[in-house]
Amino acid sequence: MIEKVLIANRGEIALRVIKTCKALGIKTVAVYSDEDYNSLHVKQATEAYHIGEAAPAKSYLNQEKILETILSSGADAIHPGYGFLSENSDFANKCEKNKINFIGPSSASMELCGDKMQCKSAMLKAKVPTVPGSPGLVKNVEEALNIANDISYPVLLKSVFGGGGRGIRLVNNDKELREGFETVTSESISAVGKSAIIVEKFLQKTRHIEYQMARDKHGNAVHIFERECSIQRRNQKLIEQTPSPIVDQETRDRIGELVVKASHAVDYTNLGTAEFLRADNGEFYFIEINARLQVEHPITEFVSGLDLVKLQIDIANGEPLPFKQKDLKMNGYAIECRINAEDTFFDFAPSTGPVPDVTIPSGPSVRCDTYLYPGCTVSPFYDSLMAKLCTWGQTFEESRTRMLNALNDFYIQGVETSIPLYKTILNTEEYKNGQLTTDFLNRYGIIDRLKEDLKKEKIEKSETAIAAAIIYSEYFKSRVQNTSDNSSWKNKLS
Amino acid sequence: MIEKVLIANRGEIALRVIKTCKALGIKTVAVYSDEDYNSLHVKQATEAYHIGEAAPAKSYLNQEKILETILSSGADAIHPGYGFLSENSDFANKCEKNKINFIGPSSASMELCGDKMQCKSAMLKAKVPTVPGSPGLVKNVEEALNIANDISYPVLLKSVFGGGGRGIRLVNNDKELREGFETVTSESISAVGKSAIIVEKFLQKTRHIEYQMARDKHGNAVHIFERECSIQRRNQKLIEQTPSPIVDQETRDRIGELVVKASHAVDYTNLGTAEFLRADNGEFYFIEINARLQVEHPITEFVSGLDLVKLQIDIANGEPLPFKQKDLKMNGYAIECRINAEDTFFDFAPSTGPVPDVTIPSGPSVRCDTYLYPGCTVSPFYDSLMAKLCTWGQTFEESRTRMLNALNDFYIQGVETSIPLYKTILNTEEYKNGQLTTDFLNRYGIIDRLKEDLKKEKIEKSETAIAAAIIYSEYFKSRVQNTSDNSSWKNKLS
Amino acid sequence: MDYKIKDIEKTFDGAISENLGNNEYVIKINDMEHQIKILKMDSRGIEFILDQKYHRAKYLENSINEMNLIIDNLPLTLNMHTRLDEIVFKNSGSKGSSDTQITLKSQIPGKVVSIAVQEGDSVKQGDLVCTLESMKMQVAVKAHKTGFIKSIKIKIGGTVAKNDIVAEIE
Amino acid sequence: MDYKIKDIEKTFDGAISENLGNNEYVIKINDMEHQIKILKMDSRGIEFILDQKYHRAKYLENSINEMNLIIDNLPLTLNMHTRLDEIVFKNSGSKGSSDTQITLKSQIPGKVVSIAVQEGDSVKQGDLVCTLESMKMQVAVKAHKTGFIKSIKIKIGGTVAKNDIVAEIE
Repeated sequence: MIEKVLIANRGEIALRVIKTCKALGIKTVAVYSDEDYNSLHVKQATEAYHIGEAAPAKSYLNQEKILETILSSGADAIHPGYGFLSENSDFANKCEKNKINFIGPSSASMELCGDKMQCKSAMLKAKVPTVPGSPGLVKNVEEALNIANDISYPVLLKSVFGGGGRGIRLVNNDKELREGFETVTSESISAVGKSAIIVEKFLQKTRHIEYQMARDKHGNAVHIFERECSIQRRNQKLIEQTPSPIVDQETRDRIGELVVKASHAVDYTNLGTAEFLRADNGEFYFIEINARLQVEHPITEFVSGLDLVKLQIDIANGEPLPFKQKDLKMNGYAIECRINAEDTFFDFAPSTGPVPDVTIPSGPSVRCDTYLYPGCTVSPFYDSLMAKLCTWGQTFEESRTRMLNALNDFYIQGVETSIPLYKTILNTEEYKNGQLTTDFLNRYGIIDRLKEDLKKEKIEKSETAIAAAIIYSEYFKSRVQNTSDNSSWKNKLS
Repeated sequence: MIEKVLIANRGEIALRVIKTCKALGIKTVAVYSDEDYNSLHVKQATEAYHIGEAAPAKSYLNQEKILETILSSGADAIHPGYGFLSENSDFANKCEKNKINFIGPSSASMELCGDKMQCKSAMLKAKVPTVPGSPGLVKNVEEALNIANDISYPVLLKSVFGGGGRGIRLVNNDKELREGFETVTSESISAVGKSAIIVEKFLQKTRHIEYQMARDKHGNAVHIFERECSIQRRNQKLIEQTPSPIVDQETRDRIGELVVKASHAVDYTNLGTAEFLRADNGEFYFIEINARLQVEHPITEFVSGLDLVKLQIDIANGEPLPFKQKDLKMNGYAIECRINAEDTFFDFAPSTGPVPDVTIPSGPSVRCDTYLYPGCTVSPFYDSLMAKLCTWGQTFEESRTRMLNALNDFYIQGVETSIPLYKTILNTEEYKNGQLTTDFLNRYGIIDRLKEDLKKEKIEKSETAIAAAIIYSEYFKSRVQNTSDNSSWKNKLS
Repeated sequence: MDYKIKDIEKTFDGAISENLGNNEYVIKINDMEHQIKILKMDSRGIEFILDQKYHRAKYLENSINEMNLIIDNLPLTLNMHTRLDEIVFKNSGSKGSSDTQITLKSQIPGKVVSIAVQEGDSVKQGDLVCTLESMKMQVAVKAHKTGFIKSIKIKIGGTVAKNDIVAEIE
Repeated sequence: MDYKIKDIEKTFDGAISENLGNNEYVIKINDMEHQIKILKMDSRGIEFILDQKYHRAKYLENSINEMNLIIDNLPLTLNMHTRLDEIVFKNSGSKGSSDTQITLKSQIPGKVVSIAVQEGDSVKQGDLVCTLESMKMQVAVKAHKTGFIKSIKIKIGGTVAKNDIVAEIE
């Protein structure tokens, strides 16, 4: 039985894990870098150990130091959170060798999930549909042409060594494919010295829909419903919700069965997420498994009533799942907004620095997981997620209006945030109607609408601002003026 | 349709009502006394009007001023909260005459509920069991003796003009009854100049169990499950929970049907609460209807998923209940602790003053309704309830441990609070096993146990305290010493 | 005084028109009267009720002609013509002091943000000598008379109290 | 130094035994060594990590021999023998000053809480002259020599700076 957990993470997710451990009477060990002396996870854990410099490589990614701390603190388990070492199968393997209970999948399963090509073929074997395309690398342009004609254009040519938009090309016909094949090959060779190309169907107007899955060490598996995470910027999720507006119960069950199959196919244990693209024609295509707890797990907690961190710990303890698929009932609607420290108008560039003042929203069915407190600092060394703001409602509309209220109440001084963007999005008819796609921001010109909204808000607040400025000026003048000077302001403000 | 609501209240309940109104797009009008200029309800409402001096009679109970403010602010409805004017049928009547939508029952129904004798006979007519005793006033000691022997001793003799422990006597036999009848009569005559006595069965080891009821203007009624509120001090609730540990589904349905009957019997509209005493033999006896929203409504919201303030507004708008009894399903377990500003060791005497620092607990399934913020003041003019801390869990144990964590996280500087008492109660085996009675505190010697717990906590913290004191002393000395003085402390702390 | 809010076109003319006592004032903005009650105020911000509606404003770094505010949760930049520097100037020794007085004194307490002159420089009355920051406002201290800088009594980053000598001008 | 916590019997002996640098110290409590790292500290409170566990303490009103603390969320009262008043006394002019020095100076900045003498009173060295409050601590200022009070330079409720003259004793 797990009695003391080292949390190899920081920020809101470390706090989230501490919260459940406390409720379960499990001791917690926090680790922290030079940058995090004053962070809340240090303050709330049972114990806290300094592990190195601010740069992640020197602290939160330092496997040796973390293993050493687990052993010296007497922790019997490790929770990796998300990011950092959470999907590092080498590290998971080292934990296994040291008999440390790694709260997550086995290193073998993690490695399989991490290798997209291997994972894809495991899925094909298990009859879980993946994005149509070459089953593996294509040997030459002729093979690519055959496949493209099989699955029909448009298709994507992707170098498996690419990433971030490089080594990838959209082609619409044979001619473009021939040209693209050469370009992608040479781009890849010039970048990493080698090339290996796959062909994939290009899906338009897609939605990102994922399933929470849970599988115990005895091979029992369930899905805990879907989450729609289509609203993204630069392929990173901004707003998530459950249920998805286009998933009905029949679809939920049907895709859910595939998810259970997928978890068996990679011998997955503990909690993970199966991600799908949903094409405009209604087809679902598996893309990958996230072998960890997701940022957006709270919305699943809202509609399932489950504590997913508790479930992770129970599974890690070898306990069988305490429910069957039919016991899980979806209750209500939940939305998450990822409150990032970033400048929407400056290509979402990170915005960091001291946060002298914060007001954290609260209220019925509002949940805010955050590391913020008045006087804290948003560090440039770590990711920009400051808070996960989640709301629940008996209806979608109730969760949406609660979210809008909570966004209005959320005040973070000192850094730019994504809060104004979310207010604009949540107020669009497209969002209200559930017309979600992964290109939502561009498709509906959201940034321009945000500018309009901000201008409107400024106009609304203008008289208030002028009033505040008048009072300030008079107050200031009253301090500057000689006391002997008998100006009129004195009669006004004293 | 209600578009602008004046909230004739203050503190956490005013904030609670504002929260829902905002989500529904309804404008809110706050009112405030001299004492409440800096209160959060003033800050969060759409508009705020000053209505008078600190003393409730000069502000929150000033009917004329409040009516005037409703009319001048253009509000079309009033939400009375709890306390103050919420159960004042005269005021409700004035609202009706002025065509102001009073969010609550009609003045006629409120008057009937407020008159305990009339209400009791309405219940008897409707076959809702009340505490056995005289159907009305007893004419003389002989009639009292007959009734006492009918319902069997022990019985209570109560003057209907009494209250607060006066004009009430417990008697065990005919002899004691004869003596008691004289004493109660003379006590009552000396206090209020008249006497009118009723006889009631004295119930031992009782539980206080109440039902949330809702009835629309078309006569549709439901109950929204029970709440057990047995943990009390001086007949005031401290901790509430739902479901009650001794109410099974059969009992819930059976008593629930009585509640629906009770609501019809007094032609109740909007939300109210039917209160019962549950005797040790399992019998339920109706005691009264609270014709308003209850303090403890959030735990019902937790297990029903309903927003009860929204339901109040919908009913006030004349809408039919949007569900039937069979649609309501109880989900999980919820607990509420009333965080009072009071000194447990000083007979729960109020503790008031500035609150320089506050930490409000949060987390998954934690809800805290409060008017506290750092720098606020707990006023001696109003009641001692500072916050309602509520937690939910899939199991009772989960809600209990979440509550304990939240209580540990709750920090209120400057006033004494009931938080330590609740930690002690929640950790007793009696509470965990659901052995609840209205005399829980005395029955189980809770105050003595609290003393022990606090002593234990001090012992646990002693080394930490000494460490803090050492550092402080050295720091202080370093400030006091001459800079030229080369004492050893300097090498220690500089 | 005239105000302009960045990003919106309209300009505003505003002033206090009446003190009602008890921290309540009537202010006029573009000829419309508003009632304002100040609940709390210091150099960092203000809480007030304007026409029955609560607001809070935070004052961020400001200069004489630009004010950065957060109104409720919305950041705004205002441009304005306060003539505050004129008031400071008028009180900095230029008034009532004979031309023979050499000391230029600070009329406000503040931090020295920049110094515009060196010892030996010649200055004309009204020339900028240094800029002080006080209550998040930048305020110019100008020469009270024409002459040359005999000595500078302040340094950048230092603080000056009211009536401290900033420089001597001969 | 000896400490006693109100409501619990045990007494504690504690002191700093080593400065490890970087705000880290070794302290000894009843012969057990503990490592302490100070994260933040001022006269109102301290945040620290003691043996790998974070704590915060708030200092409420204290006197020389009694300290009111909130440790994490728990209020505690400590009694102790700090000898702080002796340190203050030693530094108040009694040391290194010739017997002819008449001024009694304050060695700490603080607020005057009470004055124990009147002008003309005769005092012995070590007699209480006044009590100051500084950083929430009450500190006695004692006569640095025997004589009579020539003048008192402070008043109740006023503040004194370090080295301000409290009284003259002749």
